[in-house]
Amino acid sequence: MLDAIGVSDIDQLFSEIPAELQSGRLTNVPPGIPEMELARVMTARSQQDGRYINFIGGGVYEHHIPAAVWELTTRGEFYTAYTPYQAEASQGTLQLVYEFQTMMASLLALDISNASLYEGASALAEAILAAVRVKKKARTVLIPRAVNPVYRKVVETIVRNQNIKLVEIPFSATEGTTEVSALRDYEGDAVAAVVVPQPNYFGLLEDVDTLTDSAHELDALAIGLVNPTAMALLKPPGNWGSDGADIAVGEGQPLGIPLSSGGPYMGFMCCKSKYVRQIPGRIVGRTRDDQGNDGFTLTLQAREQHIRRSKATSNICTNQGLMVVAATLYMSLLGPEGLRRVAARCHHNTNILVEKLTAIDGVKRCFEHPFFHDVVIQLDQPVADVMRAIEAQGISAGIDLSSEYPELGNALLTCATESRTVDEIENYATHLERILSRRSLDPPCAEKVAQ
Amino acid sequence: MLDAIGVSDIDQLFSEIPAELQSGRLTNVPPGIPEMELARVMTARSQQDGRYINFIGGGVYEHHIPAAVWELTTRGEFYTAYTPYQAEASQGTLQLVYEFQTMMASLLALDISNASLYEGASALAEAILAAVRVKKKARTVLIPRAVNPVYRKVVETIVRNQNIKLVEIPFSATEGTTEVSALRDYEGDAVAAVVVPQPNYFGLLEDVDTLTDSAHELDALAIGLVNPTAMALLKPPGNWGSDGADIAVGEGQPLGIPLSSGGPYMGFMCCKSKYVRQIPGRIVGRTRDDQGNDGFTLTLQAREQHIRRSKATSNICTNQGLMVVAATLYMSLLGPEGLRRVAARCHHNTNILVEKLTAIDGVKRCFEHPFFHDVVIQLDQPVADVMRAIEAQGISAGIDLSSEYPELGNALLTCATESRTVDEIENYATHLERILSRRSLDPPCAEKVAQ
Amino acid sequence: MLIFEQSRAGCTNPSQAPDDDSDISDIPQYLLRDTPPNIPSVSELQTVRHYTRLSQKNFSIDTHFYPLGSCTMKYNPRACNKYAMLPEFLNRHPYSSVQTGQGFLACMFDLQEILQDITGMKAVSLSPLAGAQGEFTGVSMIRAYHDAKGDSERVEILVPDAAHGTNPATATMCGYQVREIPTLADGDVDLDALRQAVGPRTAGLMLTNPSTLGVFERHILEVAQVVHGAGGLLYYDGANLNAIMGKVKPGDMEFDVIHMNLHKTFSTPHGGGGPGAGPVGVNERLLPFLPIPYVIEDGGEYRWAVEQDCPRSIGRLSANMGNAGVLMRAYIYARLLGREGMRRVAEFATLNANYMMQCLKHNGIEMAYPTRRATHEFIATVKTLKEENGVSAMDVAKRLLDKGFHAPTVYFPLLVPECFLIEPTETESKEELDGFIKAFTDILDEAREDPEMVKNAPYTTPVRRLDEVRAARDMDLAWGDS
Amino acid sequence: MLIFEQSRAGCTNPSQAPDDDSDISDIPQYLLRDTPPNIPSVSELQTVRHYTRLSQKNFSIDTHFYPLGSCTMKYNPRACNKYAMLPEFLNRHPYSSVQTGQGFLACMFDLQEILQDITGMKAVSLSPLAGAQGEFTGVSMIRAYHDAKGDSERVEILVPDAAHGTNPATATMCGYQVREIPTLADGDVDLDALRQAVGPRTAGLMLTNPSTLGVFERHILEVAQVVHGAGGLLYYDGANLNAIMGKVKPGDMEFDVIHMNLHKTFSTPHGGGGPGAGPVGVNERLLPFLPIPYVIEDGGEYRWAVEQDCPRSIGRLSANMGNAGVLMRAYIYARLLGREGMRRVAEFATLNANYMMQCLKHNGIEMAYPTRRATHEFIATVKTLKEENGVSAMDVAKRLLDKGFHAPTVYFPLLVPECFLIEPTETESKEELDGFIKAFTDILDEAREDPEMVKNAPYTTPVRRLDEVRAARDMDLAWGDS
Ligand SMILES: Cc1ncc(COP(=O)(O)O)c(C=O)c1O
Ligand SMILES: Cc1ncc(COP(=O)(O)O)c(C=O)c1O
Repeated sequence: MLDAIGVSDIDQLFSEIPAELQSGRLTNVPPGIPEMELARVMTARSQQDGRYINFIGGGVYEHHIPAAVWELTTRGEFYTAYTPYQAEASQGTLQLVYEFQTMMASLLALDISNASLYEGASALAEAILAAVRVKKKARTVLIPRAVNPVYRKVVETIVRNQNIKLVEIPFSATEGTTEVSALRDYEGDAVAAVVVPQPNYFGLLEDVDTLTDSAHELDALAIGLVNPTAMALLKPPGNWGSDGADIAVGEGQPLGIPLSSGGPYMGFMCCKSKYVRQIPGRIVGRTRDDQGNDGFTLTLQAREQHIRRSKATSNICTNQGLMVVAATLYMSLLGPEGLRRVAARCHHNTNILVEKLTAIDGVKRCFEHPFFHDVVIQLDQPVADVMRAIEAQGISAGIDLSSEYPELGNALLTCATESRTVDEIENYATHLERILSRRSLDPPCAEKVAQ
Repeated sequence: MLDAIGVSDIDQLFSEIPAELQSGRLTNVPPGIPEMELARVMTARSQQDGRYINFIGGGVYEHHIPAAVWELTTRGEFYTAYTPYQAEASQGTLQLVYEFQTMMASLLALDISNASLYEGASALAEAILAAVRVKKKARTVLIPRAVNPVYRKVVETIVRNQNIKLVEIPFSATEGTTEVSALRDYEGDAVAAVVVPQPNYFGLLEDVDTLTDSAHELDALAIGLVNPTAMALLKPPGNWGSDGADIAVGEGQPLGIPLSSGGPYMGFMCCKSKYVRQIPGRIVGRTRDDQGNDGFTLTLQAREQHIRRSKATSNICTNQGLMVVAATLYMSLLGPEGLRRVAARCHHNTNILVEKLTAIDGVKRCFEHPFFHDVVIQLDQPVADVMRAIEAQGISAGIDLSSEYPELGNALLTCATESRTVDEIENYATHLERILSRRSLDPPCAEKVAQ
Repeated sequence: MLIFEQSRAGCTNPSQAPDDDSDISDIPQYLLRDTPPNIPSVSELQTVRHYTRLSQKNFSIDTHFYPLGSCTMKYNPRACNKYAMLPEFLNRHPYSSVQTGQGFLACMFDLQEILQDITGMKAVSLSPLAGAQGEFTGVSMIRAYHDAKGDSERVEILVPDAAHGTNPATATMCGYQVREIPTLADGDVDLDALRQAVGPRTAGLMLTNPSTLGVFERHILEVAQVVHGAGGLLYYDGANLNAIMGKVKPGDMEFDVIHMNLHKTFSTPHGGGGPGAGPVGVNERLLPFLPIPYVIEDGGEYRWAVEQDCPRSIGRLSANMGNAGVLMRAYIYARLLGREGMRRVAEFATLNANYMMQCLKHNGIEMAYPTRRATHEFIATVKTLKEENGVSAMDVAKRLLDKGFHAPTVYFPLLVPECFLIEPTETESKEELDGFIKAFTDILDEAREDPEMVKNAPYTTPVRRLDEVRAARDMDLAWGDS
Repeated sequence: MLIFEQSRAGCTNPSQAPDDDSDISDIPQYLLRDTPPNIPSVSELQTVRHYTRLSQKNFSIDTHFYPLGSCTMKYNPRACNKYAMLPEFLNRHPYSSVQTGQGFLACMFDLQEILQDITGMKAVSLSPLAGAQGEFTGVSMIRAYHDAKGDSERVEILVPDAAHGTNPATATMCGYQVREIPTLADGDVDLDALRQAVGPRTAGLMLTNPSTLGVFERHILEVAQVVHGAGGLLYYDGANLNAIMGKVKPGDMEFDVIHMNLHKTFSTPHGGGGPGAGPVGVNERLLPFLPIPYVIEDGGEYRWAVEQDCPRSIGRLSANMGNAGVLMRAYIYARLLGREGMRRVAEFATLNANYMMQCLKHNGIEMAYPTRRATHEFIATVKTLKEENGVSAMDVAKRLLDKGFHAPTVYFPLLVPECFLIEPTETESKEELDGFIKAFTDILDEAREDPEMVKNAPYTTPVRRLDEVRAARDMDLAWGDS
């Protein structure tokens, strides 16, 4: 090959690189190892991490994933294809995405779905940017404090530089749901969008109808932020209030995607047809080939960076395609009824969890309000210490809310999906009871010293 | 559908079954469980079994298996196809088997390979039956005592009813290899075949050239019984002696097939062309389609049960096809050089193991003779007790030979494949040393009582 | 293109090969190999691409309706694969102690119990590696039984003419002579002929029920009586168990010994030819002869029953204990379906077969046993087409491939000319069945209008009609030898 | 057929659905959904078959040569998938304590170190989820840097006209104006134009090197000097890092911030569109602004650096910590290849590209930069063909599909008319490259002889040439809405 090129060694191929730069020798990259040794390293590390019985939710859930999902998702033809730029050579991915779009749009009762964004929080940011594009002049966006605090931070990072004002809407101290009345304070302001979570971060069910109508009264778009599993049971954004939410987004992880320490997941985004040109991300359409047969292709690319460059709706290019494969397989394997039962079982199990935990002295629910499958529990002791003690029993108890929501005291966000058994729930309660009572009788050393 | 059939319920479809038989109600089959619960059951059972550092060989070896092997082998198109009866719709499997046949025949330096038999021991039995068919009148078969004792039992079970005389050939008490001179006792007998193992069960290298030539002098076929990994290094059966072995068989498990508590594995069988009509099992041939293009099909089916029925070479029908897929992928991923290095590393590691173990007081090699990757170690205490103590340290020490070969005393068959690290080998030695010295100072209670 | 044609000498995959620094100098030179084998030297990508592309040339259950009669090509749940391949299961050495395998052995023990219940037999051994080895095991037990009684006159095994080829082949392997029993026009065994055939030479009868003709042997109890009356034993070929699980138990039909094809009834994958698993079940009579090893519970621990436990056992069939990974998949399948699921399998398999049979009959296709109920399968024949238009069952089969359906089993059983043994299985949807019915019907129309077209099928497969005669004549069985 | 067209209301998979006995009566009726969503009700087999068959309609690395320029479509080692998906890794919740993830975090920490070494940067954060998010992160840091200095005049990001679309789109998302810098005929940046463009409004320059034109920017040090001299920062788009790993470090080229596309250089699979991972590296200057979380070692334990640790960080890009599973695959890849392997990647990627370029040139195909060395990719153009025969780059691309090759990137970069950006990657064999060279050359012959034939390609794909205009006009974006 060197001969064909007309050089005598490979180094000559790099001759255009200034000599003073050619010293890229790697020193910190370890030497290569064969797969056998790699297997040993990775197995050891995975075993170091072990397995915990998981009661953590907060937007990411341990659901059962049918074996077929990943056995098919990792087929080379899905796994190692690129974005379907050559439609005729990518009908597999394209038809699948079209089917995904159909399922998601229907699950959310909206007209249109895109082919995924990175994940839930950045999807929310993108929805806000889309709303601002729709509303042009209006640059205020109302976000409930009852939205996942990390989501609010991500939105801040992403929209910060675009002259958008993010306003926090408080939640009711007693109900834990967004203060609908607070929206009225922004009448007359140029509000581009109101974010409406369902359920909210505390698992509580918002009055989505009123919030959506109120948003529209402000002449703002209503952006639904939803858990897709919940949508199998709850009223979908497209049906909220009299006109429905305009855009809805969320984290797609619950649809067949493993926890995996945080990713890859996928964000979904649906909207009313009239906003289709404002949303970011790939979209697949059905069309015909020159013989009149149905086929699928990427479409409406004039929104995207590779065509519109600095005028694009977003800079997104690579999305989370393979997660869309997994989610589509997951939904197809469960069907509408299976999905509904999963949602119902999650809620059922969390109700059992609430019952067992609140039967313990010093444990109560923070809010007595209808909820779905996440719940805030209040302890009579600092959450972090209790969680550490429970973790020693192989149980991940939930999320400590005390630094993000100091107003809630020793608050713990927890949940029990369909993956948890009643035995596991009881085991959690037993340990919690023991830990709380032991600690209140006999606080650990550090606290003794402090006393 | 019932309407189309013209019945009103499914039970009517069973109306031809005598009523008194229709009480097949299941009582001991547990109720069905969803996959989620199944996952829990199976995960718990797998964790109960745990993971042991494995120094057991004896014909089945823990080799590294490239990830690609099983990610491809379990592709639906391989995994869920039937035996390729419709050749035009099975070219994937057929071409793969043709490639497998080529690789195996070449690895063994014989002309022809079949498409697999069940596993090593029954493959040996089938080879013996084939030899008897070739030799017609001759019905004596000589099998060295140095052949895996389980193989000898299986052969006995399978050929027992066909009026074949199996004769055991002893091994040299000092060398551990088959007594070539013992073959001479059968001159004049109607010997159909001599089995020539390489390496033998003790890992020792036989004088295959002389054994093969001796077999031919008896006018018997020489049947090689070989470890396929070893074949990457050692002289292959087709090259043994002046004419080469006539048939060679063995256990294909080392070629990319997981240990899996004993199966599924696969037996391989190769032979000289002239015996092709006597061997059992599927064979794939290359041919042409009616446009003149190359294609592949099952061939020489006139040997098989579905054509020849009671006159077939064997009753085998279903074979171990998927394992052939795995083995073909394995060989292709490693290549001849990779295979050779694996074999060399196994031997190298076992040499280290021998060195470390025999450095311990009371431990020595049974036979000082060239070997390959299995070795017999003699202890100064009963093997079973020592193995139990080592197992408590997470180590599987090997195979206790004392009941099958009482003449060898406290003999342990052990090996270290390329999967074992030097650390693991040293750890084994350290535990063995500790256990042997503790036990010789202070035998466990049972022994005390006995004293 | 063959993988060998992509090979480039000297190309090694560093990720897959250990370093080349091993010392093997202690092995004498004359025992070493002197030329490397003809195994390809290709990159990992070349291997992956080559075999991925090859795989796409297969029809399979995951891609096509595959109604091969007698083969029970149904959906192989992916869960069975995933959970049978948990790392701890894969990494356990067969010769490691039973204490390291209590989880695995529990599955095997449970599976034995499940199979006992389904078959109505007294005990089960999981060790046979496929149906044919199960047959060998069963007939060996029959022989051991007669031998134990000193009854050495019994040298014949009776086999219906409709039987699968493995039945007579097995009898031969067990040292028996084979005597064929004819079938009546209605598909049942000719009882009179059977009565004539039995006697002091009769070791036993091998029977498949539902039979390979796709009908249930209605006189099974008489058959049993005749054979038992003559001192013979009754062997059940369980290949068609799918049709009767949870409905009828072979034990109740008075069979003495049975094998099951777990790769059929229990949906373990066929893998392009195997592996399978052919456990055997026995009644009290044959219990002592059961092959080892099988799992027993002993003081709260599972262990293998071995020679010492079973001195009269016929022995071992393989170096290990059976196709463990296949058995695990079957166990998982059984747990997923459970007792109601098993029954539903039989019901829907039978429903689908009867539906197809009626629809095809309605479309004018000839049935071998038109007055009988189909079991889980049934036989259609195109012998009239063959006579009138010269288009054979093989031609129709090939044309089916073009329509996106794998062909049913053809030319088996041997006694029905130009036949198709069609087994839809319970996991196929009505839409799929309707598609096949239409395709089959259309092909018969095509065959009458344009027989040549059908005779030259297939057209859309990776290769066109293959020359099988050439394959057998020219014998190109390995690359490079021609 | 769509999966919806196979749906049959009421069909549930008992294996996948929990029992229907959950109590949800505490949820008020008015909050519940009243009609089920349009998700198909099909059997598990139908799902498996449908999507297995769909998958076969894709070209992919595992099945085809796929020389998409700028995309680095190379072999994705199966080991990366297998070991990233070990059950313990998959089952760990992102919000569980770091004590439950020390094994995982060790991998992430090591990966950060590896990427630092390869890029020559001071620190790395793994959190961006793709290249474009990496760009967003980098430019946000540039802005944070200027803001921290109170330098609010800097409102412009400079971008070469050859830049990838994400570069200008990113600048806009960060609130910057975009100013394009022209490219010279030899493929290098127009230095004079750059000197003219920089000034107090310059926040920074985004540059890809090797550039998207398939050449190495020879005056990179002058470019850096000019931009830095004007007070701007230098952003490195690492999409093309594959060409220089172990040869040149972006840090040595004086870049202040860089993103990497691990789904290109580190061979994590593209998955039909994603996911990717776009870690960023920074030098000392931008260190305080690095996005959180990233992994730090703290008293012998790995943990996430969060807000409290990094008060000036630009913040978080996603709810969790990055595409962890992708990062694991990249880490495994890096460990398999190691330092020598990385260098070999760059060398063989460059060798393959130069070989293809020379062969195609030799066959008369026009190159955009014929006098330059190719890097890991190069640009060919068919503008003459277009002028003379009316056959466009798109037509040639479609015809390549018929020959079994995925087309290279077409019509990018925008400044070369009728262009192909061809990136073979290091994992392809010479045979594959030769096959492509021949196919491409043959197509140009075909195009001259029978332009219509090429203009109507492809012929062998599951569908023929698709009507993209209709797709955008009729907007059929979900089934059932038309
Ligand atoms: C009726 C019948 N009996 C026996 C067998 C043999 O089973 P196996 O192929 O598992 O050896 C088969 C399978 O083809 C069969 O259909
Ligand atoms: C030069 C260049 N920059 C940036 C990107 C964007 O990367 P990503 O697709 O990962 O967002 C790409 C990928 O297409 C690219 O080729």
